[in-house]
Amino acid sequence: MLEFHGVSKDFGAIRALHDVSFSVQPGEVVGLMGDNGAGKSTLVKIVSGIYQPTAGHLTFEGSREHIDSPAQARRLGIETVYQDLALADNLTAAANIFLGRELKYNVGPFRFLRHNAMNARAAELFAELKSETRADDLVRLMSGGQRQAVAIARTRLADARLILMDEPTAAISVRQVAEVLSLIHRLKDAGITVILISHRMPDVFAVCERVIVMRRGNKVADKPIGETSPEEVTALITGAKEAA
Amino acid sequence: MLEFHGVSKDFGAIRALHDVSFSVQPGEVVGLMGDNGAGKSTLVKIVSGIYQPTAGHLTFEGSREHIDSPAQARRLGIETVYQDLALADNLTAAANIFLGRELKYNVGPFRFLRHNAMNARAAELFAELKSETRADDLVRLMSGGQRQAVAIARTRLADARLILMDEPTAAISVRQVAEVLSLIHRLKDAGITVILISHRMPDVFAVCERVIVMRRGNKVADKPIGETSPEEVTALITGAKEAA
Amino acid sequence: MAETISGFSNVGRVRFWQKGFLASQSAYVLAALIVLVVVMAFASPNFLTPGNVSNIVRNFSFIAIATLGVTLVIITGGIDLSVGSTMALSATVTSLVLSGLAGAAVALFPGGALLLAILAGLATAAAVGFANGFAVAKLKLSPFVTTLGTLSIVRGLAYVATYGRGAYPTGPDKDLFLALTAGRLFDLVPISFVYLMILAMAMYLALHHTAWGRHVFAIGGNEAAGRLTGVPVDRVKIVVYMLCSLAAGFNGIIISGWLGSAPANLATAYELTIIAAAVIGGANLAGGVGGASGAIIGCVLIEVIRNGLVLARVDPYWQQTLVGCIIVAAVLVDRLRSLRNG
Amino acid sequence: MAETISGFSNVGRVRFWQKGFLASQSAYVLAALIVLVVVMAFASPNFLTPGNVSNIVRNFSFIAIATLGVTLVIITGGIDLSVGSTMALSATVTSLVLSGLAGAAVALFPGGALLLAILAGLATAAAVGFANGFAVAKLKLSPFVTTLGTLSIVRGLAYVATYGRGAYPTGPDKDLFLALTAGRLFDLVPISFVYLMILAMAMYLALHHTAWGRHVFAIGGNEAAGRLTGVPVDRVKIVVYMLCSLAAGFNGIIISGWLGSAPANLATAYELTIIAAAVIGGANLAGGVGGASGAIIGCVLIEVIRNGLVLARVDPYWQQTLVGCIIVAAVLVDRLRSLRNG
Amino acid sequence: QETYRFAVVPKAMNNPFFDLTRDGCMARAEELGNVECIYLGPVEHEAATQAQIVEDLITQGVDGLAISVSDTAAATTVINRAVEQGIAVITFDSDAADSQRTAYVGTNNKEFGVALGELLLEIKPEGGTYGMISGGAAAPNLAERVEGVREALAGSEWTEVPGSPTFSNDDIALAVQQAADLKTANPDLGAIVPVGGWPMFAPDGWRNFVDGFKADVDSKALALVVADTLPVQLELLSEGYAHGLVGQRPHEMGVVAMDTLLAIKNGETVDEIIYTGLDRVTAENVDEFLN
Ligand SMILES: Nc1ncnc2c1ncn2[C@@H]1O[C@H](COP(=O)(O)OP(=O)(O)OP(=O)(O)O)[C@@H](O)[C@H]1O
Ligand SMILES: Nc1ncnc2c1ncn2[C@@H]1O[C@H](COP(=O)(O)OP(=O)(O)OP(=O)(O)O)[C@@H](O)[C@H]1O
Ligand SMILES: [Mg+2]
Ligand SMILES: [Mg+2]
Repeated sequence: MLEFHGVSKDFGAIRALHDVSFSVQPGEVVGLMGDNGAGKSTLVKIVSGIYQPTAGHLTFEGSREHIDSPAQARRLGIETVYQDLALADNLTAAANIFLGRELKYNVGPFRFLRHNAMNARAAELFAELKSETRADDLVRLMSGGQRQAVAIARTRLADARLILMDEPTAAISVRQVAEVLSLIHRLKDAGITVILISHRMPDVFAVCERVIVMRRGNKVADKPIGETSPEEVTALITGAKEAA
Repeated sequence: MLEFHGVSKDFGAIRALHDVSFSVQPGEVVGLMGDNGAGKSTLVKIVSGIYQPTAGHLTFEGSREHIDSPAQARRLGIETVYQDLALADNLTAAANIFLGRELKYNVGPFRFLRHNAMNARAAELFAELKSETRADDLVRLMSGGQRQAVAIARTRLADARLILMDEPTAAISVRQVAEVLSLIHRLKDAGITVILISHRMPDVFAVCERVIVMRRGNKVADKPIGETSPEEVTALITGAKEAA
Repeated sequence: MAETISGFSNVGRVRFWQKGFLASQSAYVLAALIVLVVVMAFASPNFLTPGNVSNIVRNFSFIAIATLGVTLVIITGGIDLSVGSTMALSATVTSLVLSGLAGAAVALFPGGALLLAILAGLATAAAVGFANGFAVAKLKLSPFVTTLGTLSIVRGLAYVATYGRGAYPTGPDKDLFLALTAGRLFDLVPISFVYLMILAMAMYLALHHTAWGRHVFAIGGNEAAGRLTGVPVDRVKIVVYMLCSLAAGFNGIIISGWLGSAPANLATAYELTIIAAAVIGGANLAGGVGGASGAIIGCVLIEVIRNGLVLARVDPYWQQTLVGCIIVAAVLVDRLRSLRNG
Repeated sequence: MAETISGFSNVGRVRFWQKGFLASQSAYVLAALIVLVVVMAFASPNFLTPGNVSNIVRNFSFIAIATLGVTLVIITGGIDLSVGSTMALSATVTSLVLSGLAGAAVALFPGGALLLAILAGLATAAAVGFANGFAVAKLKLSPFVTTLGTLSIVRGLAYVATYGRGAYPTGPDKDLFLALTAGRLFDLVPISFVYLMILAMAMYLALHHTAWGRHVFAIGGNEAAGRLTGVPVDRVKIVVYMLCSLAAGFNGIIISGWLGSAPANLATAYELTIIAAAVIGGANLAGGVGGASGAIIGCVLIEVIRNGLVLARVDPYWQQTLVGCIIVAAVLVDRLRSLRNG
Repeated sequence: QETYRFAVVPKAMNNPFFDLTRDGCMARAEELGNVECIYLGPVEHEAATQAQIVEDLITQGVDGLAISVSDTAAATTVINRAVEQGIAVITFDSDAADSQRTAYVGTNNKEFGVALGELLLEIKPEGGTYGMISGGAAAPNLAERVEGVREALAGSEWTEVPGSPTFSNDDIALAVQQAADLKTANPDLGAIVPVGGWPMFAPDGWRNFVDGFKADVDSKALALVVADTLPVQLELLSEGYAHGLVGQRPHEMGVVAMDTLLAIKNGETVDEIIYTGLDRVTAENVDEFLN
């Protein structure tokens, strides 16, 4: 459903992506791994419309798309958990989760917010993720893991066809990691495609069907999970093994 | 060398720490674990002088200390890797590493920066950490893992007696995780005390001698690593087991 | 901890002074204001006379409507320096149109000319706001420089439009115009105060009970995050700048009605006072924080200081110095809050 | 990619236009400035005459020194609205002391009275700066409100000091005073320009080659991070505000020397022009970005616009409008940079 | 004998011109004994602020008001309100003729302008091009002066350059810069006529500017005819840095304002228009004025 055709991205002298091509099938869970600075987040940001490729193009569900803004990506059904979380610190967790898709009721021509309904739904989502996060706390006052839980909870509301998760489990605690992985399983069962970026080898091997490895902007491997091993992937990431 | 005596910390209605007492011996590596929002970072920030305890006090190297600012903590020889990294985005990696302890040379009464020396030393530190981070890049343009590498590299320059690391390996890639763990080993060998906060069970069990588990602001366990197991710690974190 | 809520054993009940209005900067500045009023009442017997109170109410309504608008802009993390000029240009246009239609037969019904004149004035303001908003949102120019530019452009246009002379409202609808701007409701409440209250209420509802208000706060808190999560950032910003200019324009029209004149230098340098009022009332220039009640409290405070010093017959050369001191003192009060809430 | 450096295979060589000055806003504004100069030179044959060029140089030096100071404050993420008032108060104090010492025998050596007078003026400025810095750094007040307060306080003091009249420098050292402020080096270069160049150079060195400068940038980039990593944030901020006030005070003294008068309304409303110059030159009000060369370029641009429009004999009523348009256009040029650098 | 509190409201307190009015009013109040002079106005020239201050003074219960009108129509509204409250109101320096004020004390600004023009014709009858410098673009009295100058010079050999008048916003540094700009833009400029004293309030700035063309000025190739006769200006004139000055009498305005208000309060009738007259100063008679 998503295909990269020779995509490159330069930032001044830095070549963050170099001629990357791959494709993802509907309902697939693909792991994206690579060293720090390998270009994983840049790749995600190209799909979600933040960056434009310097060269190459991508197709989504068969048609060549020019994703020129995050709003456009959302319209296509692409939802993203960003590595830097993208939260408005001065709002509550519930407000962040519902940002851009608030629940409202009508009073004549006006549409007012359903505060209670949103808080209740947000609290439900956190309970589902087994996260110790309070829906009506300001995000500014939250711990690192609570912030990440807010970012993950957002995706639960979206009606997405492709979900990109950029290190969603970096800051969260053991028990929520398991919840996130089971969430990914459920998404897959619902036919939603997931691209998971993570530095945690066990997580990737637990949920992904295929793993793509990046090194210094190049794709160095693209293998079904069954045909590779953590050791091989580590070697690919560090550059000990050149390609596979 | 560091002792907590009944320390509590309230933020308005939130009790982030509740009557926490423990002590850390010189040269010890202690792991601090707990669910998201358990109060780990709050504890770190009390030691490093950002927050003042609401109740209780702490002693450092035997004497009761009132650590009322980060500068004071540094004077005592306490160095911290913060979870939110505390980097100045508009400066280069090298400038951040040397912030507050710049290398200078004298020209008459003036003291000018040794740009090249600082860049070279920073590049060395990144090489040591096996990190793909360029010393003269702006931190603003860096990937999440590169930023974390910068924060970790800072501690290498300090002449610290106690190093607090708040999730230092959250965003970094497999191979640097190994480097950070070996760094902690080296610190220990040099007689430096380390408190490591992490959600990665294997890491904690690999380097720590003792593990303290927090749950909703309370200390629920404090055990030598040999007397516990990942399963027990997980149970303590999630609250499945009440105390140990 | 006995009193916990919502299943989190480490969360107590929030005390009443730790939440809502009482925990806000506005509340502390309001306290400072009350102290000031008491002091002034002792310093000058004329201060609390009905006549003077009604003067104060009218005077602060004059800048308070514009302050509401500027507060919106400040919440998004922007700034609008062009409000003073916009007040002048809107007032000028309204007066010119009103006078121009005096002879013509366009006015289909009584008050028709006035309606057209006010619409023309507001349309001008909206155009200025659109220009500001477009430059800031779409061209991504710095709001400070952009609106400093429009400050100059718009003031220049007010001079050009009247060849420096300014305009004054005339024509058959003039009395209606005066009644609608300088009049008093039930012979007591200045009508500008009524407008202010209605607009403040609308702003409160919009900010706290609509999705649009959420978006305004989100943009101020983290614009990038807003953009990434589907908030129509550019549209919201443009609307905010337009509302700000409209408020300023409306305010300018009211002042010109009260003055019976729209001089081209009307409201010169008001922008700093207006922004100060917003900031004193708790709006944060870094974005993400602010509200209608704070804006009004800030305006009242500034007007009480000004009026009080005149009534207390302080040497005029010292007045300026004292105004500055009291402004700083008022924000200093807010530090108490931070100390108390840790 | 053949040309990689430092062992990173994904990093090419940085093109010359992608780094340093050429990649900065200042460079693009400089380009806009050059275009403007060429246009003006065609529009008015008198624009590039030596007399006019030297006028322009002198005029922008008058605000440029204060702009250097304000740029420092802006880099730390603050703002200083009190510069215009500080210019007036310093000039007033200097003139008063100079006149006061005219009769007295304190002057131990020739120029002694002048030295004392200038020191008194600068000490006044330093005191204002210290008050600003203390309020912002230690009391954590908003720089906007604090300096708006001092704007009013300091201006009030200038009025009080002279009872509204302003002061004139007189006394035996007056000629020396004039030579040191309004003179020309080698009968050609206005001496104020020489001061400007020396100060700009010092500022460049301090910002980019000392630890102090690093700290100034770090505070602007992330104040909390600076505090956590041992930067003496409060001290640096206080020094920055003091330097800003000192620069403004020095600037005020120079202007008053050139004018031969220190009116109490000297430099009224200059603060907005000065801040605009700093911002046009690339300083970012959000903090962390700015520099000496940009500040100067911003001042030159504003002065060239002003002077050019007069020389081009534009209708004075339109001039204000055009100034605004050109300011906006100048910052618009900077968008080109963002487009090119992606 | 009853005591009265009279307020003098200038257009802007930051203008040295009004300081003289204040001094006159204070001095006269002291002489009279039963009158107190309150001097209060907006710091900067702005009509709405002035109106608010007048309202405050009405509330304060002053007995009389002398206002230098910032904007005619705006002042008319407040003046009428004050008169309704039974307060004696006059205007000074700048008038609002349609209001219910009892009298105007001050200069006839049109005449003032005409006098400037006539003085220029006297000094340099052969004509040329001239440029004017004004203060705020919105000040009606300055606009009248500009008109007066134009009227006096209409039909003569003098022509106005484009871009005149420049508006200095009462900023004296800017006024000097504009004088220099006018001369640069029009190298063959024959005269500069500031309709207020601004550029000469910066004595050394003005000297500096004139020194660049000292020969032209000495030969009257560049004539300098300036409004106002403050002491600095007289000194500059005696040093040859100007050819003619036309001055108002701000100090006298303060004195007469007090007298007029007192007369009204005492029930006497006063003239509606009281001109305080103009002083024409040239090199010949400057010494009289300097003393
Ligand atoms: N806006 C930008 N401007 C310049 N360089 C950038 C920019 N964004 C990213 N880079 C650079 O591009 C490279 C790839 O960054 P990216 O964020 O994609 O890495 P990543 O694979 O996500 O790393 P991590 O695992 O640390 O998150 C890095 O060298 C980074 O410094
Ligand atoms: N400044 C603050 N004001 C109010 N509440 C705060 C503040 N800082 C932290 N908290 C709250 O205190 C609790 C503990 O936070 P803390 O950051 O110590 O958690 P943590 O154990 O580090 O979690 P994580 O594993 O997610 O980093 C959380 O509920 C958080 O919301
Ligand atoms: Mg990344
Ligand atoms: Mg934490």
